[in-house]
Amino acid sequence: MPLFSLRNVTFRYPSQEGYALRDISCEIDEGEFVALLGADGAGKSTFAKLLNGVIPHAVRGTLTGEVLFKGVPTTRLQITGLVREVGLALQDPDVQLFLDSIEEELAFGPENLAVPPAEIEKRIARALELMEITDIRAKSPKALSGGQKQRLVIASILTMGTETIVLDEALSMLDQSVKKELLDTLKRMSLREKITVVVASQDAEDIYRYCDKMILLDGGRLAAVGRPSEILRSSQVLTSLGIEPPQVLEAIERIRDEGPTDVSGRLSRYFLSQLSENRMRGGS
Amino acid sequence: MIDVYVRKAGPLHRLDPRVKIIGAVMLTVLCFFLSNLSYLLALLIFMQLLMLLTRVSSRIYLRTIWLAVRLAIIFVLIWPFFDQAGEPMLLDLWVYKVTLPGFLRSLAVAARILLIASGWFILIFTTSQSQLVRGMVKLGLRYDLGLSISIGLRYLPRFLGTMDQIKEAQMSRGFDMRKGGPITKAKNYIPILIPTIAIAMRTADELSQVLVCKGYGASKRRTYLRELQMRKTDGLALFSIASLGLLLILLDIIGLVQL
Amino acid sequence: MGDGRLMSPREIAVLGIMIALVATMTLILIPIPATKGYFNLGEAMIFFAAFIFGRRIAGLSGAIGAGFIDAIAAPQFLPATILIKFAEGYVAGTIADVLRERANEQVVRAFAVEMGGAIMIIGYFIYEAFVLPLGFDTSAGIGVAIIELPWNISQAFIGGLIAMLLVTGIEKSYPRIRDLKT
Amino acid sequence: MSVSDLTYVYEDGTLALEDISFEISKGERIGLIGENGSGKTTLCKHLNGILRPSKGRVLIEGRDIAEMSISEVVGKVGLLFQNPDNQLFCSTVTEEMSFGLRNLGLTEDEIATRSQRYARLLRIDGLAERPPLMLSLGLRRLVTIASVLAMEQDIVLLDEPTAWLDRFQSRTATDAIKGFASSGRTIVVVSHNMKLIADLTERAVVLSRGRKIADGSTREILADKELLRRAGLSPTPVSELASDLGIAGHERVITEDDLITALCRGRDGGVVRP
Repeated sequence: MPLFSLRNVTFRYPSQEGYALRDISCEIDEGEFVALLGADGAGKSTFAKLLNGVIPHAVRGTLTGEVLFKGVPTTRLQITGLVREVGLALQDPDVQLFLDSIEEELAFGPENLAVPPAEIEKRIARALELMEITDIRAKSPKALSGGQKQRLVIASILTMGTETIVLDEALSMLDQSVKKELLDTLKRMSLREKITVVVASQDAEDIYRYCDKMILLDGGRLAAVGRPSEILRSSQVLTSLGIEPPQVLEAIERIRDEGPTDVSGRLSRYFLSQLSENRMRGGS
Repeated sequence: MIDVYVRKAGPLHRLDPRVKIIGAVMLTVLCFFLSNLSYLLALLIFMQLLMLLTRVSSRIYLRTIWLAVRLAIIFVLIWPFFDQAGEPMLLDLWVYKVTLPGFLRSLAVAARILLIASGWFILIFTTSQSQLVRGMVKLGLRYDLGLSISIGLRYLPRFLGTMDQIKEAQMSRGFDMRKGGPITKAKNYIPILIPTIAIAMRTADELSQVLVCKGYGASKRRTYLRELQMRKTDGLALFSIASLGLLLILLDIIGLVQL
Repeated sequence: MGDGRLMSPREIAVLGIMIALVATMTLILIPIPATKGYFNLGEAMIFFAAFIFGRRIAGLSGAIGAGFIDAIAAPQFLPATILIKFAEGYVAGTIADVLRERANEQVVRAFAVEMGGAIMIIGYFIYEAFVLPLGFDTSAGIGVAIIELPWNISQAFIGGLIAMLLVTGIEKSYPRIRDLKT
Repeated sequence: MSVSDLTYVYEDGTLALEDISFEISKGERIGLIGENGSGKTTLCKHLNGILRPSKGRVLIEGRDIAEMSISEVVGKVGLLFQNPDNQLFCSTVTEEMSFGLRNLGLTEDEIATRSQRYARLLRIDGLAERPPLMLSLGLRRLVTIASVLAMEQDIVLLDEPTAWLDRFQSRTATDAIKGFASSGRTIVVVSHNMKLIADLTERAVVLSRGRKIADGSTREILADKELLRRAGLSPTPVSELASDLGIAGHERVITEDDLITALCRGRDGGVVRP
């Protein structure tokens, strides 16, 4: 059984004209690393919030169709139960860090769930280790860099015991090298603990090397779903939707048209070998 | 100027926040009961000695307490217009008559104002914001109110930052808000306030979703990773504060020391 | 509240943010050159909360937001501020809630400002005149209170005016604020 | 414009910028690069007079910026801030675009024609009556770019102009910026996106921890991987590809065009180690 399956999901916000999502059907399996791609306003955020039940439980709007989590419609599950399993990180870490110390931040979720203190302690240690930030525990949240803040946000979700992490544009404002390091960490975590990761993004640069599946949205509709090797056969699929393709892919296509064919063939093979599904060494 | 917590280790810093909160509240109540100048002055001196233990720099202390000092001075200066009872007369300027008993009474009110102020400052200087909220919740404040206080305190400096950035952005598009009289100046704030509030409201929306995601309200009784713990010294401090208060009230009722 | 149920996440978030806004605006001092005095915009935010979110949020954010600033700057007013600002917001909010459908919105808001403002002005007057000099001849306190009176009156008046301008402005530039009302 | 020995210390004592000197000639397109927290934004605020240096000077056409009034500085230098939300103040897009123009003292007719022209250029002309804060992040960003460019100052500082933009929007924005610069105006682009810097600028100034560590042609700087690494920056993806594959002349590959030239120059210059 897939972890999530969306069946003809349509959603609209009360104060906005038009549909945020229209007739979406797709599936996400356990342990998958998913890139959720789409242009500005394509519905990525709405999609992300549907997965952990914030929509429709805490955000007003009209939902038709159903989102099944482990086979059960999210509308029939308690939101407080869903958030234990599916965590959501938003774009701005500052909104998500609102307590005085890093420890309070990490403990807030499990405290709400009435987890015993000794168990919270264990979960904090595990989350900091998975996010590779064991050294920041004693710092002040204000002293953290942008990348560390995002890691702390994710760690503070992991302490709730979640097995799925959904990142809603949470990487877009990070420096490129910081973003890559964070993706590395997420990939290692996903492989090691079989944690499902969904990353929403406006561009496919970087993320294309990490994901096992790409979900492409266009104006609230599902444009395509597939493995990176299928979607990235041509950069056109992405560019026509307003999604920035990997620069390397664009270069290869131009060489295919303008340059020597044997070179472009070898470049394409190299490009494909960089994809997660073809990388046996995994992660690093 | 918002974060006045003194980041140093001192004996008062280590005290349980509950003890300090109870102390500040008791002192305030006590001040309104006491009207004996000697007690008020003695207490004021005692509080200034305690203030030394907060390790606050004298520059910051004077700056923070300045408003209270100002109010105290106003009381002393205005007093002789109204309270002119008693002998001897120290100064007689038509309607402005300073008598010794009247002057001492005005000093008592001034001391009371400064006392209340120093009591709360000791609490604020030696207790971090999260400890303060923790203490209040432990003393019976509803957890959800405590949480919104924490959130409020965290966002206060951020909104000040937002307003600065909006001011800078307006300046860079040629808007000079420093021009004009007080009414214009107040009106000049509106184009800054509206985006600040709008951004704050969007933050509130996101924040409510974050709270849902973090399982707020999932369980009727939540647990705490760190519980506040009363130690022996805390108990002792609480006992001393309570006995001192009682003693002063008793003395005041018996009227042992007259002034 | 009062029935032991926790506030909803939306209420907590709105209250927390309003506390921060009241405190922020209380720190904004606009100088009045003629008198060398200042007035702040804290009142404006309490009334704003009353118009948009109603009495509970207005009362609590007023008491806590302004109370916090008093605690770090002028604790001699703290006990008064907590009670007065709560009553001010609660009353203004109640009037705005109850009369909303029955009369012109601007008139209702003006009335709410007048009543809330009156509580604030009278409250601080009583505190300065009678509570601070408790146990003494109170006429001296009245003298001090009278000196402070014009400040408080202009603060309430300008605060109310700005709040009314703000509500119209925000509803235009951020209509989604409606979704936050509880 | 020239900056000499600029040092800036925050109120809390942290050193934000230290001894920075460089000159900007008329019509130059300069990239200001460095990782988050390297001082790029703080430097920008000095170039437009919002911050006053603790030491050193910023001169515009020989005059010290500290001695100029806000309206004088704004007449010459424009600044696009990084965060779109803290620079949207009005209740409609049209008003937003007119805000700066009005402060420049233009007539209503000029304001209307100019804001329409730039709205069309940035493809936001359909949003005229919408409240800016209700738009999506990318559109909000385009509104702020249009509002700043419409003021048509001689020098425009753009802090991460394409952040939050999708491919369509980002193309629109870069085209508008290129067109703007081609009319002889000076632009300073601040970014940590090397692809954008390579596309928009000819000269780059590298900041790291508040210090200027390099200043030279964009091509040379982006080709110096060691320098980029020290500054906490990533080379462009094609540049990485070229060096991963050991393509002959990979040191010079920065853009897609470079890669193609390198590959096509000689058949033996092709892929050595796939």
